[in-house]
Amino acid sequence: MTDNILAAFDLVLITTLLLLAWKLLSCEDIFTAVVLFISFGLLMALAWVRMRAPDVALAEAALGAGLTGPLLLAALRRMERIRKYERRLDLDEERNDYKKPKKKQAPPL
Amino acid sequence: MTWQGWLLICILLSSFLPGVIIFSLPEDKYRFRTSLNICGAVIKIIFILIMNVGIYYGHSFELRLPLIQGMELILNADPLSALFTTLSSVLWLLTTIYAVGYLEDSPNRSHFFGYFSLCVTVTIGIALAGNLLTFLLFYEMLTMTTYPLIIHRGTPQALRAGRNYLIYTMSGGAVFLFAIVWLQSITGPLDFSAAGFSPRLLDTHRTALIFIFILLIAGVGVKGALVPLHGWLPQAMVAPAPVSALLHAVAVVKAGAFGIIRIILYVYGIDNISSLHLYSFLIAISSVTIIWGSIRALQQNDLKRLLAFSTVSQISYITLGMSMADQPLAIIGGLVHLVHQGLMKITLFFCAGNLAETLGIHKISEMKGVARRMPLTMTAFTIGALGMIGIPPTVGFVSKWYLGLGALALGNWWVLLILAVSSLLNAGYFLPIIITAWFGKQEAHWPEERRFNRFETRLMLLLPPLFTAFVVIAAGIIANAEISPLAWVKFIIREYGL
Amino acid sequence: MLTNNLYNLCGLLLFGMGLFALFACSHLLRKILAVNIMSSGVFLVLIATAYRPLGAGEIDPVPHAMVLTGIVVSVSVTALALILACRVQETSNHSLSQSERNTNDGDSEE
Amino acid sequence: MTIFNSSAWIVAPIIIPLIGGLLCFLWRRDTFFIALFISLANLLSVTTLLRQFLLFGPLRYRMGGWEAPLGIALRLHGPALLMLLMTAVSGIGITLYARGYFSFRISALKHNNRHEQQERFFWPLWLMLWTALNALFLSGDIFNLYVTLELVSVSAAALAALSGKPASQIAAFRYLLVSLLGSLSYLLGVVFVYKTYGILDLEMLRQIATPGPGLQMALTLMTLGLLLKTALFPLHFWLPPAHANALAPVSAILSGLVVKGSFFILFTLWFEIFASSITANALDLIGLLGAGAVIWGSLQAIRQQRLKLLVTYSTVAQLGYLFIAFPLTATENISQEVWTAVTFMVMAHSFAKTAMFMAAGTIFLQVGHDRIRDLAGIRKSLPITSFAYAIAGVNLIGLPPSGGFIGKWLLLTAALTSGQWHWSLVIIAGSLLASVYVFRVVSRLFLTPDEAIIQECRPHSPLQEWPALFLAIIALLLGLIAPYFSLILETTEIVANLAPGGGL
Amino acid sequence: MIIKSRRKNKRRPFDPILLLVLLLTIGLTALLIKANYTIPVTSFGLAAEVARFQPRSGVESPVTAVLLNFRGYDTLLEVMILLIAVIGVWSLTKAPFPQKAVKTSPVQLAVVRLLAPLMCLVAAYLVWQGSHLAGGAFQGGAILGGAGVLLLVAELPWLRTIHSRPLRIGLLIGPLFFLGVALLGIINGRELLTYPGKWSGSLLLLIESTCAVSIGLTLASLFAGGRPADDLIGQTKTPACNREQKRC
Repeated sequence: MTDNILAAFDLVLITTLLLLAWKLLSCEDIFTAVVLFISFGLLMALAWVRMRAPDVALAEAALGAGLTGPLLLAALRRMERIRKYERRLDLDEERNDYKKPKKKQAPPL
Repeated sequence: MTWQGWLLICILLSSFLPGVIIFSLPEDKYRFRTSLNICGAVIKIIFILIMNVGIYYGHSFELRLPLIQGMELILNADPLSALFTTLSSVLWLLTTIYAVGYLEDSPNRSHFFGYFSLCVTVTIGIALAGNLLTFLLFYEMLTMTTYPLIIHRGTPQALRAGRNYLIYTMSGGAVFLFAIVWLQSITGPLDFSAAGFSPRLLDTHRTALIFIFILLIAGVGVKGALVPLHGWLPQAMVAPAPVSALLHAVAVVKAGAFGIIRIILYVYGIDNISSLHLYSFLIAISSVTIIWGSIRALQQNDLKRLLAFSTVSQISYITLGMSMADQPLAIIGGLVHLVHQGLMKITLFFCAGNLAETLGIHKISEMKGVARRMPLTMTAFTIGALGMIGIPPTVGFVSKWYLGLGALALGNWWVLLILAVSSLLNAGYFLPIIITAWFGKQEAHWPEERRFNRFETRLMLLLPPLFTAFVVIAAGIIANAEISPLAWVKFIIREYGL
Repeated sequence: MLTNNLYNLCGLLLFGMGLFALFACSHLLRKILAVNIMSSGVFLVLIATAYRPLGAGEIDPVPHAMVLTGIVVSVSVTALALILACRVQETSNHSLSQSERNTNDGDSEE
Repeated sequence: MTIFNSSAWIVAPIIIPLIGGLLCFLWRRDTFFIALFISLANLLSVTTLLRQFLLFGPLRYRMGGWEAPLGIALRLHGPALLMLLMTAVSGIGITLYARGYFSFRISALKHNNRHEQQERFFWPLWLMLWTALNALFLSGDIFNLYVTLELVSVSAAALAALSGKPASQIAAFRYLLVSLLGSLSYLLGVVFVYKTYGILDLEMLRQIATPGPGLQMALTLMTLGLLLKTALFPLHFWLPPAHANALAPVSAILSGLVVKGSFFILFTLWFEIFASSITANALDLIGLLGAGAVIWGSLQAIRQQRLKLLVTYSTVAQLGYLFIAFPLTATENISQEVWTAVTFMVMAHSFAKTAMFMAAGTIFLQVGHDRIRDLAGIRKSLPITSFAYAIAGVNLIGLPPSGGFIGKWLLLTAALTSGQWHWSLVIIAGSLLASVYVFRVVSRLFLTPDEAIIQECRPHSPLQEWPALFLAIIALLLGLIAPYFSLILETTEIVANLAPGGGL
Repeated sequence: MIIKSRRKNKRRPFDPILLLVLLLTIGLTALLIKANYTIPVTSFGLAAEVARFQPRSGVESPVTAVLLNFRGYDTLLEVMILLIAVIGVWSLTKAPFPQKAVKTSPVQLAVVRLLAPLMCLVAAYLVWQGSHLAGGAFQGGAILGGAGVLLLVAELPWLRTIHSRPLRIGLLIGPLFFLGVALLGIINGRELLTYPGKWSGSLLLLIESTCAVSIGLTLASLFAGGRPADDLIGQTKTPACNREQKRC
C-alpha cells in the first residue's frame, strides 16, 4: 500500500520536475523562467528528501533555490537596468582597438 | 669526452659563438665585428687542419648524443667530411673578407654577418653529421639561416625569391624527413660509418627501398638543384654577391651535393644501389641536369643568372660521378669536383660581384671592354671560366678527366658524350663573355662607376678572387702531389674500401 | 529498483533537455539555466543510483558528498557566469528586453 | 628524524601555489614578489619530487591517510611529473612576463587604474589556476579530477575575461559555459563509472575495468567532455575568440597550459585506465578528427590577418597532432614511443606557444596593433621578441632539434612501422602548412625595416622580452635533453605495462 | 554574420541546425538511457567502507565524514572554487550599489531585523548539527549567505561602506583555517589532511564553522555582484565617459 502511494508520489514528482524544466526552458519570458527555476530547485530538494539524502536536500534548498534564485533575479535586474554611467567603453587593452570594427574579431564558426 | 669530441665541438663553436655575439653587437662596431669574424674563421681553419691531420693518421673523431630510442645525434669526421669542412671553412674565410668589403656602409650588417656565421656553422655541421638524423638537423637549420640572407635586401623581388626558396626547401626537407623515417623504420638506425645497410633487406623491401631512394634524392636534390627542383636557385640571385657565393660554392648547393654523396656511398652503399638498378636513374637525372642547366645558361644575359644556371649544370657533375659509383675513378672525379667546382664558382661570383659593385655591371652586354678597366678581376674571371670549360691545367680539367676515365672504364659512351656536349656548351656561354670583356670596345659609360684609388676596386674585393683563381690553377698543376684535393679524394676512396 | 530507475530516467531526461536548450536558446540567462538543469539531472542520476529503500540496507554516503560538492561548484560557476552575462549585456550596445528575440549577444554554441 | 616524511613533497606543488594565491588575494601589495617566490618554490618542490621519483619510482600518496577506495589518492607517474615540470618552467616565464606586461601598461597607458586592477586580480587567479593544474596532474581519483577540472575552468574563464573588453567577455562567457558543459559530461561519465564499479580510484579502476556497456557509455561521455575542453576540431569553436581576446599573459596560460590539462586526463583515461575497452574504430575516429584539426587549423591560421588570431588557430592545429597519436597506439609494441611522442609534443607546444603569445603580446603593446601586414621590420626595435617568435615558430613547424621535432619524428616512426601511412602524410602536410603560417609572420618581422613604418619603440623592461626568448629556447633545446625525459617516462610502471619488455 | 543568420533562424519554424541538434541530443539521451538500463546492478559502492571507518572519522554523520575527512581534499578544492568565483566576480566589476540611498520600507526593515539574526542562529545550528545529522558547513554557510542576501536586498546604507580588507579576511578565514589544519597533518609527519585522532571531532567542527562564515560571506559577495567600493581607490569614471562621447 505505502509502496503504491510512494510510487504515485514518485511519478507525480518526476512529471512535475520534467514539465517544470521543459516550461522554464521554453517559456517566452525570462523572468517567468527564473521563477520557475526557483520552484524547480525546491522540487529537486523534495526529490532529494525522497531519495533519503537530507544533506543534499538542505544544500539544494539553501543553495540551489535559496541562493541561485536571488542571484538570477539580481542578474536579471542588472541586465534590465540600463546604466549609462557604468557602461564601459574604455574597451580595450589596446590603445586603438576601437578604431576597428569589433565584429571582425569573431572568427567564423 | 675525448679530445677528438671536444675538437669537433670547437670547430662548430668557432663560428657559432661569433655569430651569436655579432647579433647582439650594435651596427657601428665595425672593427670588432670584422675582427671577430675573421678570427673565428682562422681559428676554425686551424682546428680543421688539426682534425685533418688526425684523420690522416687514423684517429677517429666521433661524438654521440643519444636522444631517445632510435634517435641519436652523431658527429663523426671521416675523410669525406674533412674534404667538405676544409673547403667550406677556407672559402668561408675568403667570402667573409669579401663580404666585409662588399657590404661596407650598407645597413643591417650585424644581422647579415650573424647569419653568415651561423650559416657556415650549419654547413660544417652537415659535413660532420654522422647519421641521417644529424644530417637532417643541420640541413633544416641551413634553410633557416640562409633564408634571411636571401631576403636581406628586402626588395619585393628578394622577398619573392625568399618565399620560393622556402617553398622549395621546406617541401624538400619534409620529403627528406619522411624518407628518413621510412628508411629507418625498415633498416633501423643507420650510421654513415656503416657504409650501407644490410643487403638482406633488399629481398623483403625492394620496392619500398627504391621509393625511399628516390624520395631521399629528391629531398637533398632540392638544395642540390637537380633539374626539376632547381627553380629557386636562379631567383635567389637577387641576394648580395657574397651570399650568392656562399649559396653556390660553400653552403647550400654544396650541402645538397654532399647529401647525394652521403646517401649513395654511405646510406645505401654502392652494392645495394647497383642491385636495385638505380644507377641508370641517377645517370639520367644528372645528364638532364647538366645539359638543361647549360642550355639555360646559354640564353641568359644577366651575368649572375648565367652563373646560377652554370652552377645547376656543374653541380651535377658530382651526381654524375656518383651515378657511376661502381667505378672508383668516376667517384674520384665526382668527389674532387665538389672542391673544384667550389673554387671555380666562387671566383666567378666574386668577379661578378666586383663588376656590379665597382661599375654597376649586371648584364653581359654591358661588359664590352671591361677587362681594360679591371684587368685583375677579369683575369681571375677568365681563369675560373676556363676551369669551368675544363681546359688544362685548371682544376676543371682534372675533374672531367677522371669522370671521363671512369666512364671509359665502365664503357659508358653515353656519359662521355654528355661530358663532351656539356663542355662545348660551357665554352659556348663562357667564351663569348671572355672575348667581349677582353677584346670588346667600350661603347658607353659604365652604368654606375665608382673610383677607388690605387687599385681597380677595393682591396678586400680584389684579393679573394685573385687568391681563388690562383688556387684554381695551382691545384690543377699539383694535382698529383701529396697535398692536393685529388690526393685527399684518393685517400677517401682508399678509406672507403675501394 | 524501480524507483532508482525512474529517477535515473528523470535525471537523464533533464540532462538531455538542458543540453538541447543550451544549444537552442540564445539568451545568456537561459543558457545558464540550461546548464543548471543539466547539472541537476546529473546529480539526480548519481543520487538515484545510491538510493536504497528503507530497510534495504545502508545508503552510500559518497555520492551524497559528491553531489554536495557538485552543487557548490555549480552555484559558484553560475554566479560567475551571471556576472559575466551582465557584463556582456552592459557592454554590448543593445536594447535589453525580456524577450529572447532582441538579445544580440553574439553568443552561439555551434 | 625529519619533521615530515619525504613523500609529503608530492602535495607541495598543490599547496605552494594555493597558499600563494590566497596570499595574493589578501595582501595586494608586492604581489609580484609573492608570485615569483611561489613559482621558484614550486620549481624547487618539483625538482625535489623529480629526484624522489628517480630514486623510488612512481609515488602514491593517500590524502588524509585513508586508503584508496575510501580516500583520495594522489599519484605521481612519469607523464604527470613531466607535466608538473612543464608547468613549473612555463609558469616562471609567465610570471616574469606578466610583471613586465602589466608594469608597461600601467606606466605607458592612460586609465592605469584599470590596468592596476587587472594586475591585482591576475596574480591570485593565475596562482589558483596553477594550483588547479598541478592538482589535476597529480590526481588519482576520477571525481577529484572533476573538481580540479572545474577549478581550472573557473579560474581560466575568470582570467580570460580579465581584459575587460566586450569581445573578451563574450568569449569568456562562452568559454565558461563550454567548460561547464564539458565538465558535466565528464561528471556524468564518472557517475556511470561509479554505477558500474562503485569505485573512484584510478589505480583500482585500472585493475578491475572490463569492457561493458556501462564503461563504454562512461568513456564516451568523459571523452566528449574532455574533447570539448581540449578543443579538438570541430569542437574548437570556442577556443580562438577566448584565447585571442584575452590579455597576452592569459592567452599564454590558456594556450600553453590549460588545454594540456584536459588532454592529459583524456590520454591517461584512454591509454592507462581503460585501455582494455578502447576499440580501434574509436581510435581511428579520434585520429581523423585530429587530422581535420591539423589541416583546418593550419588553413585558418594561414588566412588570419591578425597575429594573435593566427597564433590561436595554430593552437587548434597543434592540438590535432596530439590526437593523431591516438590511432598509432593501436599497435602493441610501439605505444611507448607514442606516449613519449605525445609528451614531447605537449611540452614543446606548451613552451613554444607560451613564448609565441608573449612575443605577440609584446609586439601588440609596443606597436599598438597586431595586423600582420604592418609588422614589417619589427625586428629592428624588438630583436629579442622577434627571435623568440621565430624560434617558437621553428618549434611549431617541428624542425630539429626542437621538442616538436622529436615528437613528430616519433609519431612518423610509429605511423610508418605500424603501416598506417595516411597519418604520416597528415603530419608532413601539417608541418608544411605550419611553416607557411609561421614564415608569413617571421619573414615580415625580419624584413629590413622601412624607416617610415617603424617607430622607435623600446621595451619598458627586460621582463617583457626575455621570458619569451627563454621559453622558446627551452622548447628548441628540448630535443637535446630528450634522454632525461625518456628516463623519466620509463620509470613509469604504466608505460612498462603498456609495452612489456620495452626499455632503452 | 552568424548572429544575423541565427536571428533569422529564430523566426523560422524549422531550423535545420536546430533540428540536427535536437536529433543529436535525443539520440544521446536515448543512448544514455539504454546504457543506464543495461548496466548490471552490482552491490553498491563504498557504503560498507564508510561504515567501517566512520568511528575513526570523528563525526557521526556519514556524509560529513566523507565530505570533510575521507574526501576532505575534494572539499578543500571546492572551497577554493568558491573563492575563485568571488575573485573572478570582483575582477569584473564593482558592486552596483545605487548612488543615492534608497529608502528601505519599514516593513522590510523589520523583517530583516527579525530574520537576519534568526538565520544566523539557524546557520550555527546547522553547522553544529552537521556532525551527527544532516547539515554542515555548506548548508550553514548558505543560510548565512541568505542572511547576507536579505541585508543586501534591503539596501541598508552601511553595506556600501564595507571595506575590502576585512571582507577579504572574512572570505579567507575558512579556506586558510582548513588549509592550516590540513598542513597540520604534514607537520605531524602524516599525510596532508590527516587530523590528529583525539581532536578530530572538534577540529572538524572548527573547520566547519570557519568555512561556514567564509562561505556565507562568499555567497553574499557573489550576490552583491562585485568588489567593494573601496577596493580600487581612485578609479574614476570620467575618462570612460569622455571616451564614450568621443566615440559617439
